[in-house]
Amino acid sequence: MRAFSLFIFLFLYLPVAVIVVFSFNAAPNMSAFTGLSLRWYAKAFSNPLAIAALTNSIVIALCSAVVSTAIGSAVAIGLMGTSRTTRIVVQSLMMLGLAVPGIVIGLASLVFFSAAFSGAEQAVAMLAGWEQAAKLFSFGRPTVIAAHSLFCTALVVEVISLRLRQLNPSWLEASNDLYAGRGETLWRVVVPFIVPAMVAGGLLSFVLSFDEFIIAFFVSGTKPTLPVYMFASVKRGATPELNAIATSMLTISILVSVVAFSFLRRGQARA
Amino acid sequence: MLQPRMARLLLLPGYALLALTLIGPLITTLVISLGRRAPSGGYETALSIENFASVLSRSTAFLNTVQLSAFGAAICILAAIPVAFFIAKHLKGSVRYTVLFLVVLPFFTSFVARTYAWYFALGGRGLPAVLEWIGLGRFRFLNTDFAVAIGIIYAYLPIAILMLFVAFDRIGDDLLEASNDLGRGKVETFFSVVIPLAMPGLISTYSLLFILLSGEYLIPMLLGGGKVYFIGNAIVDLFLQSRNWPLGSAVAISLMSMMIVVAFLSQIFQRMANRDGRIG
Amino acid sequence: MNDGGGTFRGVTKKFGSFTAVNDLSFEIEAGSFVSIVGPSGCGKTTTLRLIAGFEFPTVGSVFIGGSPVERMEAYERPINMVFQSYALFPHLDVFDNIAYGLRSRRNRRPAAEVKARVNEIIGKMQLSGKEHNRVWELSGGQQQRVALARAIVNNPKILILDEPMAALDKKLRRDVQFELQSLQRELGITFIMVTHDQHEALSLSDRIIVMNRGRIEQIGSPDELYNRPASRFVASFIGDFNLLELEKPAAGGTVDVAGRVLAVPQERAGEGATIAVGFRPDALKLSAAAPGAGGEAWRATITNVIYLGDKVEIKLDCPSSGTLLARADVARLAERRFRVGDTVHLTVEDSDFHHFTK
Amino acid sequence: MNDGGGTFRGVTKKFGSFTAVNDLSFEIEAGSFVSIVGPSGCGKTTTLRLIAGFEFPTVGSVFIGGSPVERMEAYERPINMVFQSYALFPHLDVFDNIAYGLRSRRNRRPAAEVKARVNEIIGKMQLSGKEHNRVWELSGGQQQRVALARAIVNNPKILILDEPMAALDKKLRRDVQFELQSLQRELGITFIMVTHDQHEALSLSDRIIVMNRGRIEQIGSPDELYNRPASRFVASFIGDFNLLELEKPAAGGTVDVAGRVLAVPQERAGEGATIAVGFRPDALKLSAAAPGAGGEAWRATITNVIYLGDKVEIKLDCPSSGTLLARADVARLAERRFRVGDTVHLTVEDSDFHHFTK
Amino acid sequence: RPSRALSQELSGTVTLATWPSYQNQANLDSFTEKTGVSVNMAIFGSNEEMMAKMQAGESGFDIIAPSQYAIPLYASGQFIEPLDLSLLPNYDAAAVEPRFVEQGTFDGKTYAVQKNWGTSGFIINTTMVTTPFTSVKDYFDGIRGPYSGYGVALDHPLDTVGFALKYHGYSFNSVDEAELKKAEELLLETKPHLYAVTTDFQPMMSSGDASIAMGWSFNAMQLHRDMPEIQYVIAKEGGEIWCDFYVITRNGPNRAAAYALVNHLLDPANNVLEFEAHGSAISDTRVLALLPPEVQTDPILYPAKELLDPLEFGIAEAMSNPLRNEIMARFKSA
Ligand SMILES: Nc1ncnc2c1ncn2[C@@H]1O[C@H](COP(=O)(O)OP(=O)(O)OP(=O)(O)O)[C@@H](O)[C@H]1O
Ligand SMILES: Nc1ncnc2c1ncn2[C@@H]1O[C@H](COP(=O)(O)OP(=O)(O)OP(=O)(O)O)[C@@H](O)[C@H]1O
Ligand SMILES: [Mg+2]
Ligand SMILES: [Mg+2]
Repeated sequence: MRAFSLFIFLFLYLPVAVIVVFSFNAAPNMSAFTGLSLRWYAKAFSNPLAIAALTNSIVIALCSAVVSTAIGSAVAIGLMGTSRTTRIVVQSLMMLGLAVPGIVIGLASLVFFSAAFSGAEQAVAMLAGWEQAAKLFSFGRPTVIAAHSLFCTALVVEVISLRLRQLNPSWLEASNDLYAGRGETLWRVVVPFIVPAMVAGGLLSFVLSFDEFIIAFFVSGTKPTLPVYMFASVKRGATPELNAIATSMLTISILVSVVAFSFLRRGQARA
Repeated sequence: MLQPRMARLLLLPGYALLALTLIGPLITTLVISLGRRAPSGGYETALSIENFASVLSRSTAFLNTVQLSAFGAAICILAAIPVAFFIAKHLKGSVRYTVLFLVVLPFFTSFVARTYAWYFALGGRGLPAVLEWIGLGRFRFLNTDFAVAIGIIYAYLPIAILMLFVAFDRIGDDLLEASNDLGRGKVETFFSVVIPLAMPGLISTYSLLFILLSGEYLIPMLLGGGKVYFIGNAIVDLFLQSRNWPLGSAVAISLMSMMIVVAFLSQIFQRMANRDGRIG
Repeated sequence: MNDGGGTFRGVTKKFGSFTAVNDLSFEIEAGSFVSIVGPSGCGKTTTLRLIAGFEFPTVGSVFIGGSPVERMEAYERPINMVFQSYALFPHLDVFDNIAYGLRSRRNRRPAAEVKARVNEIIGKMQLSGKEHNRVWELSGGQQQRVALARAIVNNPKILILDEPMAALDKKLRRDVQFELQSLQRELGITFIMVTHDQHEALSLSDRIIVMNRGRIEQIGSPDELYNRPASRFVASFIGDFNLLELEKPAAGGTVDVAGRVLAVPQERAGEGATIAVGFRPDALKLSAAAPGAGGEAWRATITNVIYLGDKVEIKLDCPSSGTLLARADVARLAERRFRVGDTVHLTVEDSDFHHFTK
Repeated sequence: MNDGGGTFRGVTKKFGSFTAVNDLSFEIEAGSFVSIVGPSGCGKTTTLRLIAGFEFPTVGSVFIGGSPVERMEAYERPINMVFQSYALFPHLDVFDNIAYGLRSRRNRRPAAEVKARVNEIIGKMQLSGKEHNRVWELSGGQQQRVALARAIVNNPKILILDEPMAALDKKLRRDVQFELQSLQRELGITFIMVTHDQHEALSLSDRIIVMNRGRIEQIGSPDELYNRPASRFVASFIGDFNLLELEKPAAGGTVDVAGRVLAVPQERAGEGATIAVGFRPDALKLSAAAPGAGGEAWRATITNVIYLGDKVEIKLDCPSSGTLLARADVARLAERRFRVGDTVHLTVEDSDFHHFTK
Repeated sequence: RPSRALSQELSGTVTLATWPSYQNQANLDSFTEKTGVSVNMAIFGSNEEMMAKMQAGESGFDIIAPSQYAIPLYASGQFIEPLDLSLLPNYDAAAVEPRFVEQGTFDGKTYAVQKNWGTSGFIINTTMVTTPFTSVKDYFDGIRGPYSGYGVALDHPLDTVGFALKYHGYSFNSVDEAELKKAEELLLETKPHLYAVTTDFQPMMSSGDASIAMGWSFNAMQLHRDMPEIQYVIAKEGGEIWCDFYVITRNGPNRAAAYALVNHLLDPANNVLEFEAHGSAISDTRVLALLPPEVQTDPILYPAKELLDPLEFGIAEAMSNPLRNEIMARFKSA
């Protein structure tokens, strides 16, 4: 079993090794490893498109993480106090949000949002008495963040609900007993208790959003995210430059994951 | 515990998010699926269920998807079982969580890049070259079911390991020791105690994997090279290549219906397994 | 003293159609130490929660210090509780746990006062040096003291304790029991404690409330409960007891117990038919020979001899009265060792018999 | 009888650098009932697991029925275990749980035999009618019996029990203790039991092993442990004990205890310096007046009086010896009620003093 | 309206939707320096994807770089407008081959200015393909014959279905049902022998996993540069000639800057830099004059006229024809 596990680990890390090794390859393509070089990093980081895409992805992932952590925490806490039916409905919808194929959500969001935008623009124009509807909304980071927040929130709700299941109801009563009302109890007991899960969920959201391709492809408007950029590049013939970008992404993801997991574990130690 | 009024307030942003990013787009999909392809592609309003009838034209892709997903999910689980069991039952303390972390680490790195790395690893200059060099002969892996299966297993193995870890972790060491104590060795114990008790977890893992796999399109696209075609690819092509959105939406809705059925069946099976294997 | 008395008037609490507490009426004197005991599920915790304000009566009223508290939420009552699992806040350190109540919006104290009071109680509870430890780093006994400190720092009128020692091991429990008793004397606060451990209840309380199936069986001092149990239930629940159900309930002046005729004591007369009698294991005397004058005798076979340090427990099988338990000091039996299988004669003084009408 | 003896020879078990069990050597006689007691973490469970084969010694050897078992896995040893948590298989019903061992590949019995043996034991354990219940539907006591049945149906040479009654409530535990004792007598199997409850150990065992920090403090019969504790640790661990550490260890024939001179008993001489003496709480007599001839006296103040049904415990503060505990029958004190704050004179017979060299 | 837009000062951002590795950053930088308008690029993998996104409601692009066959669809779908050529002084229709100019014209109006052009043909590894290879027939027969398992078809309905039509001697752009039927038969017959259906075939060719691929001239250029044994064949029966354009969208947020940028990129000096970036043929004679002579004679970039003559431009009807798309889908799922 130990040997098999080791084999599985090799399997899991093989492609990662390929990416990392070839990102330092001197050769112009991936047909052979001809020597160490940082040229692809230099090329990647002097490519304004790649840099813009990377920045875009980081900003989107950060915002998705914050938004979904905030909403997810509120939902997870709220679910503690609702009827069984509401809980089941909300949880199923969240699950659906995780399971629906990205291509469907992506295209449908684009169609839905653009219809909603023009509807809203026309409404504003009518109210303001303008002759022609002005362009008020457009696709871009906010739309990607909204769309990513769906599956990120679903994830956060899961993580935080798991944590809340460890919440001892008598802490809430103890707080009441010590003269804190319900709102105060929420703020002084429940929220601090779920902080580790919030951090972990937020960081996981960051990573997932950072990696997401197809939804971002549709709703990112004129500014591609890094996966969108990478995928388009792959389709027109890959260059080793992509390995350099991927290795950089990997490094970012590892750093973020390490932080996420250390928080998760700290949370577990406490509970 | 929590006042219903406050609970409702806290749920509001969640409802808004669901309405905006899930319900709205899903209704849009439904509306599109009832429409008609515009002459130059895209969508025109109409009210017909013709597209759902045309879904049948993608039945090969459906069949392919179901087969490879069912197979891929099974392989994932089979590969994940020893690893998850090893982590859950043979590792202790912080090593355990470190190893678990290492399992999921690749999962949190770029999906496109990892899958593309397999493209190179399985391509002529990768693994086949190594095998040829060893003298095992000339192999070609890329663009086969095998390559797609590898990609799928690779991508979903961490999830499977994670979920099965949770399922195995819940089985107390005392039950395994009790079985040893009653004269059953490790293998016999595994099949007579661990598997029955982990059954609900195995079922839910399998169905989740199946659902996620059947929505997959990137892996077949990159590693299947158009030779392995999933329903997800059919949907992507319908939206992005033929630009026949109504049919794409109809296919997507059919796919989601299948997923819902699978999820539902999984619930039923889990409940049945649960009745036998409830812990405590 | 303070006005920390408590009164229940006809309190019934239902959960759905299940009656957890049934028509409870009692008074708790301010400044006293009251224990509630009873089998699992009899409604002890529910009773405490009715006092603390976590539950509200379905019928009846609860009064604290003379005033009804129907409209008061838990956070408005001058009562604090020590929870069974302590319910310490894991995200706060010892100091902040104790200061929690003094920092609540409703009851906020100036920072300087909080500091002074918390530090004072930390000193009193021998927690000095642990102020900034996380609560999960403390031992069970220390956690228990934090829970106690967190409650009493607020100067409640009533302190409620739900099985405060259930999680402690035997030695530690012994120490904490003594501490608790001293504390209650010192503060003069009303203590209401639920416990599973009859030893604990007997040793700490001024009064004990014995509950069964949501009702009160008896309220009394430890001495009263042990020596004058009002019912068979109380007799068996508090300490060990050999109970002999009568085949025919006797309303007259005497009862016939397996051939032995006992006079019903004066004070029991008129309470109704005697349906059972019994005696404590220590009232049962064993002798190898049939006794002389001054006591009727039963014969029994010894089925078990259990050595308990300073005591010996002997389990007997008596054809006329079933299984009986005898207990004696080792010292007193030293001259003669009883062995499993021996047949012995049993003696119980008339005055050691208890008579029950319920 | 059977060959179900067990022997430890210099067994040490380390987990990493931590020594859980340190140089343990002892013999367990076939057919006897042995208990292992000791504070939490002292290595009791580890010792059991070494016998059962879930752990292997770092140093030393374990013998079962005379043969070394180094190379035997748990599933090969003729030993069965009753787990603290029972470890019943939740996916099997009562019958299948009990039949589990008889159906193992290694030990397979014909279906008819399995049926007969399981049914027989189900009858014996009073589980009839529950054969096809799921184990979680059973009460705690019933689950305990299933766990027991599942082990003994295999006719083990040794039955190991790890705190088998920890999850039972007081009344039920009392019943199960009696059952266990009878069963052991009937089957003649060696029982090795770990328990937290000294009352339980004293009442059931032929011999008790007292462990502390991975080592054996004393092995002996309940009587020996109570009356001739080999160390201060054993004295305090088994029953209550008033321990007086000597300021100057005395090697000579007498020791001076707070001004009182005691002769060191014959049998202790030569064992080394006496470093502490002490006595059981029941050896301490209280009197209001200074005693006459026949005993030296200390004065003490009563700090606590605890009423325990038939017993009274009195906590005393004695200037010369610190806090002391006295215990007496209520009956014996009936004429005179001691009260907190009273000053009393203490008497202990010379012969009630224990002398310790370790 | 255009003139009003032009009278405004240039500012803000202009967004260009294009293909990967298709623009020279230096030109964009110099544009930004000159005008203060920053340039944003959105990268797409195919014309179809770009169009799908526009059709779904994306309206943030100022300039797009579609191929000729998409232009009528954009124009009829009101996504683009005829260009105001007065705002593009650097555009000289006379300098461009008329057949390319024509492709940017719809309903007689100029909607698009030519960027670069290329051909679709076959890329072969001559060390593996030893038989003479000159035709579409060689491609399909070779794959169904000696090179079974080593052929790649493009994941691109226009070319793949087009070449299958060519095999039978029909028009590359045919939408005739009977003709398409035969093309489909050929494709379905070929599918089991194919190694892949993809646009990302370069690694397969360079690793030797594939030996014959349907592909575009710029792919061939890149492969040939790295591995001289890889060669490009324009089938003698014909095939596709294509041309990419700059088009300014109707609802783009920054039209003034869009005109300025296109004009900037068409400056012959700048256009030379563009060539260095994308490596596809340019037909603007002013630019050709500035390129080194060996470029102009490169057989992959500028094939002989007799090879070019039979080539057809892909047309919009072919791209959006439901049956052709459906055939492609059946071909892929087979
Ligand atoms: N919130 C509730 N809903 C339904 N039933 C309840 C609830 N709380 C308590 N009960 C029931 O009321 C009865 C009394 O419960 P309570 O907790 O007061 O018992 P207890 O005497 O404290 O028992 P224990 O000694 O086991 O703690 C139990 O049968 C319990 O199941
Ligand atoms: N697998 C292990 N790895 C590391 N340390 C262990 C392991 N098992 C036991 N220990 C340590 O060995 C010591 C003895 O443990 P053991 O379980 O034998 O104690 P015990 O006497 O049974 O205690 P308790 O009464 O609390 O059950 C403890 O300090 C424990 O932490
Ligand atoms: Mg309770
Ligand atoms: Mg233990």
